Amino acid sequence: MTLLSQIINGIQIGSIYALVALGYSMVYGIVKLINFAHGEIIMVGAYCAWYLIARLNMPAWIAVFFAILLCVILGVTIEIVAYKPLRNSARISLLITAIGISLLLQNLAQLLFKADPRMFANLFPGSKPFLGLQLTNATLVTIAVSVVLMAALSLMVSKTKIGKAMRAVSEDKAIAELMGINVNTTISFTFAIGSALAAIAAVLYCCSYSQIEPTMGSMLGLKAFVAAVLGGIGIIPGAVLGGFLIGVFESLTKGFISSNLADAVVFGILIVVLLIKPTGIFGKNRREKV
Amino acid sequence: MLVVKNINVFYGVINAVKDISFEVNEGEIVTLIGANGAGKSTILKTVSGMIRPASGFIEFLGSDITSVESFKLVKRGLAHVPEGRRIFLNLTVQENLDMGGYIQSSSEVKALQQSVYERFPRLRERRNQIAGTLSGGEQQMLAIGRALMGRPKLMMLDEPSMGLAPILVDQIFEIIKELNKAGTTILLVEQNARMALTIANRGYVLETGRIVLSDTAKNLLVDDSVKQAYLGG
Amino acid sequence: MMNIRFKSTKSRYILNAAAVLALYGVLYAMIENGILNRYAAGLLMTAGYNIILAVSLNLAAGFLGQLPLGHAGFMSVGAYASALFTLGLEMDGAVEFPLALIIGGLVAAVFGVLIGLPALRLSGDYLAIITLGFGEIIRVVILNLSFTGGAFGLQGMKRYSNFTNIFIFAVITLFVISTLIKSRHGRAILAIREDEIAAEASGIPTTYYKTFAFAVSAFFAGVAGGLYAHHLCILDPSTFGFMKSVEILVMVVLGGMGSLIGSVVAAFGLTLLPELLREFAQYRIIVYSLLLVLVMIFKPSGLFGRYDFSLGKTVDDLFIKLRAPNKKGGA
Amino acid sequence: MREPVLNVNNLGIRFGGLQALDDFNIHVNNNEIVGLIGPNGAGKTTVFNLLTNVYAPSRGSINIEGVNTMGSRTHGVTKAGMSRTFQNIRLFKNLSVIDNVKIALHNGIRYSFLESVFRLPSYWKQEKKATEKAMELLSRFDLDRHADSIASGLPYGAQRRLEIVRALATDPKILLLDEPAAGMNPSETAELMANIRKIRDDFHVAIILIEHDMSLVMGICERILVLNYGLIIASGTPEQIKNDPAVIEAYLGQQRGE
Amino acid sequence: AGGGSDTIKIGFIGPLTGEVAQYGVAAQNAMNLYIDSLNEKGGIGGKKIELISYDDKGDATEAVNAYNKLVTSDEVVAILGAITSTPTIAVAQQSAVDNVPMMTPTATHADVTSYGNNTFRACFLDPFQGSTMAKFSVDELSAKTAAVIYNTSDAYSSGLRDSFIETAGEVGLEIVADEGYSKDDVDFKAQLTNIAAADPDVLFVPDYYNNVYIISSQSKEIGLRATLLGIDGADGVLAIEGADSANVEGLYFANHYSTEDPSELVQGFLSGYEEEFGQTPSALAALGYDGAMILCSALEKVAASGVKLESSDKVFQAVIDELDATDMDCVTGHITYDENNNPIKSLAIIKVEAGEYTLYMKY
Ligand SMILES: Nc1ncnc2c1ncn2[C@@H]1O[C@H](COP(=O)(O)OP(=O)(O)OP(=O)(O)O)[C@@H](O)[C@H]1O
Ligand SMILES: Nc1ncnc2c1ncn2[C@@H]1O[C@H](COP(=O)(O)OP(=O)(O)OP(=O)(O)O)[C@@H](O)[C@H]1O
Ligand SMILES: [Mg+2]
Ligand SMILES: [Mg+2]
Repeated sequence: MTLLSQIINGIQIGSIYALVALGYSMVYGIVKLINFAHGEIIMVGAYCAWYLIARLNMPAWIAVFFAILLCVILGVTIEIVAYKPLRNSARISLLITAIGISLLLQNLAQLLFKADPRMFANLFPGSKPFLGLQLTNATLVTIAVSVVLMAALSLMVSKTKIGKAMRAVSEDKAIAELMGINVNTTISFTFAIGSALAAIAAVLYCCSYSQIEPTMGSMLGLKAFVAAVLGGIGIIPGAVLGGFLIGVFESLTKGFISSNLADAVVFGILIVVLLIKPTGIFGKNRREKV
Repeated sequence: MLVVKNINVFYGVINAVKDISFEVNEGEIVTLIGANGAGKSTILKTVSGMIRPASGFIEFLGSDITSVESFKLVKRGLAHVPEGRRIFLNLTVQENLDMGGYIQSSSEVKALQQSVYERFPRLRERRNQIAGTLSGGEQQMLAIGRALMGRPKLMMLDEPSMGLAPILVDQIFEIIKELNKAGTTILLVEQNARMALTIANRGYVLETGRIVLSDTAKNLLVDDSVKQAYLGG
Repeated sequence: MMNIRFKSTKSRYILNAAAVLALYGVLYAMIENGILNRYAAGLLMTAGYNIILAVSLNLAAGFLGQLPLGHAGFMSVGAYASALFTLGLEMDGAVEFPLALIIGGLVAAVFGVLIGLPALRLSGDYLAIITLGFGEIIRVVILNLSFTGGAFGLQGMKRYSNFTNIFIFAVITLFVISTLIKSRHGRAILAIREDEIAAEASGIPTTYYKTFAFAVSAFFAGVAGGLYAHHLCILDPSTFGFMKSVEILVMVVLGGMGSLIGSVVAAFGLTLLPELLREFAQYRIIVYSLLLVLVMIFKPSGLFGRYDFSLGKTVDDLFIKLRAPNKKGGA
Repeated sequence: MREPVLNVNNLGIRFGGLQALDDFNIHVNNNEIVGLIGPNGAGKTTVFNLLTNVYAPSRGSINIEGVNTMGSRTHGVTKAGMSRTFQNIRLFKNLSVIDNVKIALHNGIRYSFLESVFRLPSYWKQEKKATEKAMELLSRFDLDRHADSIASGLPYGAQRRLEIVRALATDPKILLLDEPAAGMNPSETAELMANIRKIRDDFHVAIILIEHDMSLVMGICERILVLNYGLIIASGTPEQIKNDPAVIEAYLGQQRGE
Repeated sequence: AGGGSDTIKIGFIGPLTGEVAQYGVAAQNAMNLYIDSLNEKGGIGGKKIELISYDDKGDATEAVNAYNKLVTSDEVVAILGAITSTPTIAVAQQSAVDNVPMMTPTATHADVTSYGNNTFRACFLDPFQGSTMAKFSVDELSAKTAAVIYNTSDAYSSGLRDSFIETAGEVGLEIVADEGYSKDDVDFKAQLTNIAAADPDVLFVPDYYNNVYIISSQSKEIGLRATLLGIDGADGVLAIEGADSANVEGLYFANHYSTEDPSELVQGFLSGYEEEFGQTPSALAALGYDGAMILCSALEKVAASGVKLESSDKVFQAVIDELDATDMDCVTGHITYDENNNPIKSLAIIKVEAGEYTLYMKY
């Protein structure tokens, strides 16, 4: 019984990781950037939804819509202003820029909203019985949303024209352009999707964990990124699988090994997996042809 | 069809292309020859918009394209097979060809793909192989095949015969001739200058970023200085 | 004509040694006279171990070309090892402290090898994630061990670190890493950064050198940790989290991956910058992060790129410049 | 007198469903230049990759002057006396030309970490030696004037030559050249041909040469092996190969065969 | 620096940015509130008080830098801070050498005041609250079994957990579960599921209000039966914007004072803070207020004795002597100092009932 309930606990947080990891994977897939600012976009989305619902008393769905809109605008603006000039530079410069943006957003939020945490009212209250346990509605919605989005995004990348463009751009931007692909639009589009995912993740995160604060995105982002790597970064189903796995590992470790060492055990598992399968679970091991 | 006027291209402070002008007329095969580092590839990259000239002017099909982005040029019918193959290493052969047909409708992509496979049966054999693991020559075939998928009006080829087996080199030049007959204008850069001049109408000779000679291919083939420097005596 | 050029390596060494001594002398005198008050002197010391951290990370990041995100982990291992050593022993400081630093360094180096050996099978972002993971594991384990004081950390270390010994170790670090780079071993490390397969084909045992570079990098991070532990005299495991690793990485990238002078300048600058911005209170991190982004956008390869400073060469160039107009005049 | 420096028996590898190389045997004598030709995708580069253990052979044996190098890592093979160039140039792009060469001298100079850090006399002596050796090698290939430029800025042909110099710097007994003339024009190729001969004579190395430029292959190889679909389909002198109908059919094409 | 001699300068060191900023900001707000009101009344000896605030991000190095700057460049007469324990200890070690009077409102670690006679604090020590809550659960709630869930990366939280468990052993309270979490965790269900399986009578949660709130809500979700016990950090749990007080209904926590205390001081502080910052103050704010009040009253006495308040060894010692002699009513109770410069004050147990803080009893 506790085993089952620990697994359910894990799936709950895991579904959030999965959703966030999807955003990481989309962006990483195309520009090979660990977008450290992704966590902060989630934070912005959360504050936006909270502000509209709690302060301006807007209906939830309108608030969610505006949160997505704001995050998309923010994500695309960041890409154009801060990342685009660095497209041909070393990837590490891009990484540092992302870290800078992340710090910037976090501290702007701290100025604007103060450091005090805010609570977000659950949009999906209640729970459903499941094998004798209770699964909260928020969890069910999060799982459903992450699985549906995973399927939709996978289809988009493999079947649509824009998906094709994304794959080409991720391989070689200059050559993609020679194929007639508008690289700038494609990258902006990817950031838009990544940011929309962040906003959705933000709202669902708040429904499950209610607390909003300026630093909420950093650890969440880091764990989700680890999840994306575990599944095979850049691979959409991998991100979701990785998210659920990290959540379940974490919960089982806390439940049955040691709650104090949980983070260490989770990272330990990650390391072991990567040593066995160096490109993550769904990653393809590709040796360079010489 | 293509008019290049007084372009200058810099890499940092290196002036790789100096005040170069040339033109390619509809239906022609024009070749650029010159030693290593003469600036041939740089010219092609400038025309296709991969790099921007510091000064000068480029016209394609009657309109100024000096600062038009490359992806728009593709739609106007310009194809560039860049130096060093530059195929999509992590995609399969088939996916690479798909990308080549990005601007085509999906029904046409199928037909074009079949014709590429007919030209290069080796590619059909390897169609589900990851392109990065192809042999050097197979990659070269793929690069050319990919460009054919775009059905260009003007095709610029940068050393298409590099790394190909002799039998395939002949085949590549045959293909170029065929394409040209079917209406595609060709701008060709080749180290194999003899072959290039044999199929070309006209040629330009480059030395350290400048055009030093331009004439019909026939005349260039018998030009002493060209023979001496580029045709192996 | 008098030979003023610093062509011979020997004269360059003498010149460098003189410059280092002079710098030390001036700073020391300023501290002693109170021209630099304790606040300024404290900042200089903080800058000192940040320089050690940045320069040592540059070996693994800039020269070996990996992306380690767990440098703070090595620092913490060194800090705890040396602090436990001095806390456990009653010895004369002049003996105890250098010994403690070396032990801190060695323990960190052992961790470097332990982490390096398996991790180096991976590359790129996967290696980055693994080093990040190891850094976090080290932190969590320290938090849960009893002899490290858990969340309370360690305190009561003697305040052994001072301007002089931090300066000495910073110079040693710079000296060792810059001489290492200009040797066959350093070239092997650079070759791995450029192309691993070609390096192997040129006869370089790449696994050995990767591990070696990681170990040296970790060693100096450990030494910096030891200096830190005996400067603040309190160790708190949460200091050595992921953000600290990022902070060091930022110094390296901002200075220029593969430029030692860049690391020195950036470590110094980024130690001072938040202090200069102190008056801005809550705005200072905002200013800091904005500057970071702007520098990256306008100077993506870092302030110094891969430029390596050579005093001898600079002086030569200066003489050449000074002489040039004379020559013109003479002609 | 001539004696075999390299004995390779029964080498083979599969990539998934593809037998890229099968039952490959080659014996190379001292100072010999052997050509390896064949259609694209025949498995030539794969031979080099197996010999230098960039790919681990599924079976076979490799022996350099009596030393078995099956299973040793690439740097071990290099130490044992076999070095190579790459079909897609792999220079240390951001390093200076001379450093590219000095890296390959790694095993030729011996001083320890401490000797280098403390700059002991052995460091100075051996570094000087290394620099001289590198400059000497570079000047043979007309690269000495580029010694301090960054490798990636060199024109293509110069980069190919630098790869050869780098391979030579490891002091090999057998040199593997993978399409050294690719991207060179005929006069440059002619120059290269002279150079390869000189290398053989001055450095006393055996050379295995992969090349699609028949003027080069036929011009300098004493013996040629022809691969097709991973199998040796012919071997012999250039004259024999030129007239071998199977080779003409698969590789040379009618015009040249005639 | 500068500023002339027309103001009395006090330095504040605390986290104003970073992960623990909310604690530093709360304390700083309250200090400003007190100092502003004092300045309105004419300041000390006719001079206004200037609070020079520096951010330490919760980091020891930053705190020491800030301290050095305050002492050497700004030439303050005393230090208020730091807020969290590690930076405070790092500063205390240095300030002991300088003998600069230092008042930390909130650093609970036992060693904070052990480096010199110059360091004082306004808060309880770690062991006190932990052991009181253990006794309280046996004496008042008749608990037989207890569980603990604490923040392993926080010295404050783990210190309280240690003392709770130690005293539990002495008073016959069986610890049936002992779970940890790390600072950025938001999901405590795994630990709570384990705790629920052990079914304790009480669950001790030594952490700040935001985590107390989340743990309390999640334990309700899990269906945990135990009564939740908090410490002074839990004060503020009802002030979280958007919080549903039903989630913390029935929580008991230790605090320095009760908001129901009718005294003018307490009510004045509460209304003043709410008016200024639009929020009910947390315990951290109350302690910040008291820290400022205790220090300023010491300064007043020194000024009254005719000594000019400027940065000098003599003034420092005079202020320290006055701090030693503190005997006054503060928001968080009546405060005097023992020989180790720790406050002797009483403890109130607050219960959340019908969405309000109610004074349950005093210890
Ligand atoms: N990315 C670059 N950065 C700096 N210099 C460059 C770059 N690309 C080319 N060059 C330089 O510009 C000049 C012209 O190069 P380009 O590649 O156009 O020559 P090319 O005629 O195509 O030669 P090749 O036959 O070797 O392909 C050369 O001197 C080359 O070194
Ligand atoms: N890592 C790999 N995975 C799968 N197939 C491979 C791999 N490496 C090589 N191949 C296949 O093995 C065959 C031989 O390749 P190889 O590179 O040896 O050819 P080659 O003879 O050098 O050809 P070229 O003259 O074109 O360079 C090719 O068909 C290639 O696609
Ligand atoms: Mg070219
Ligand atoms: Mg090949």
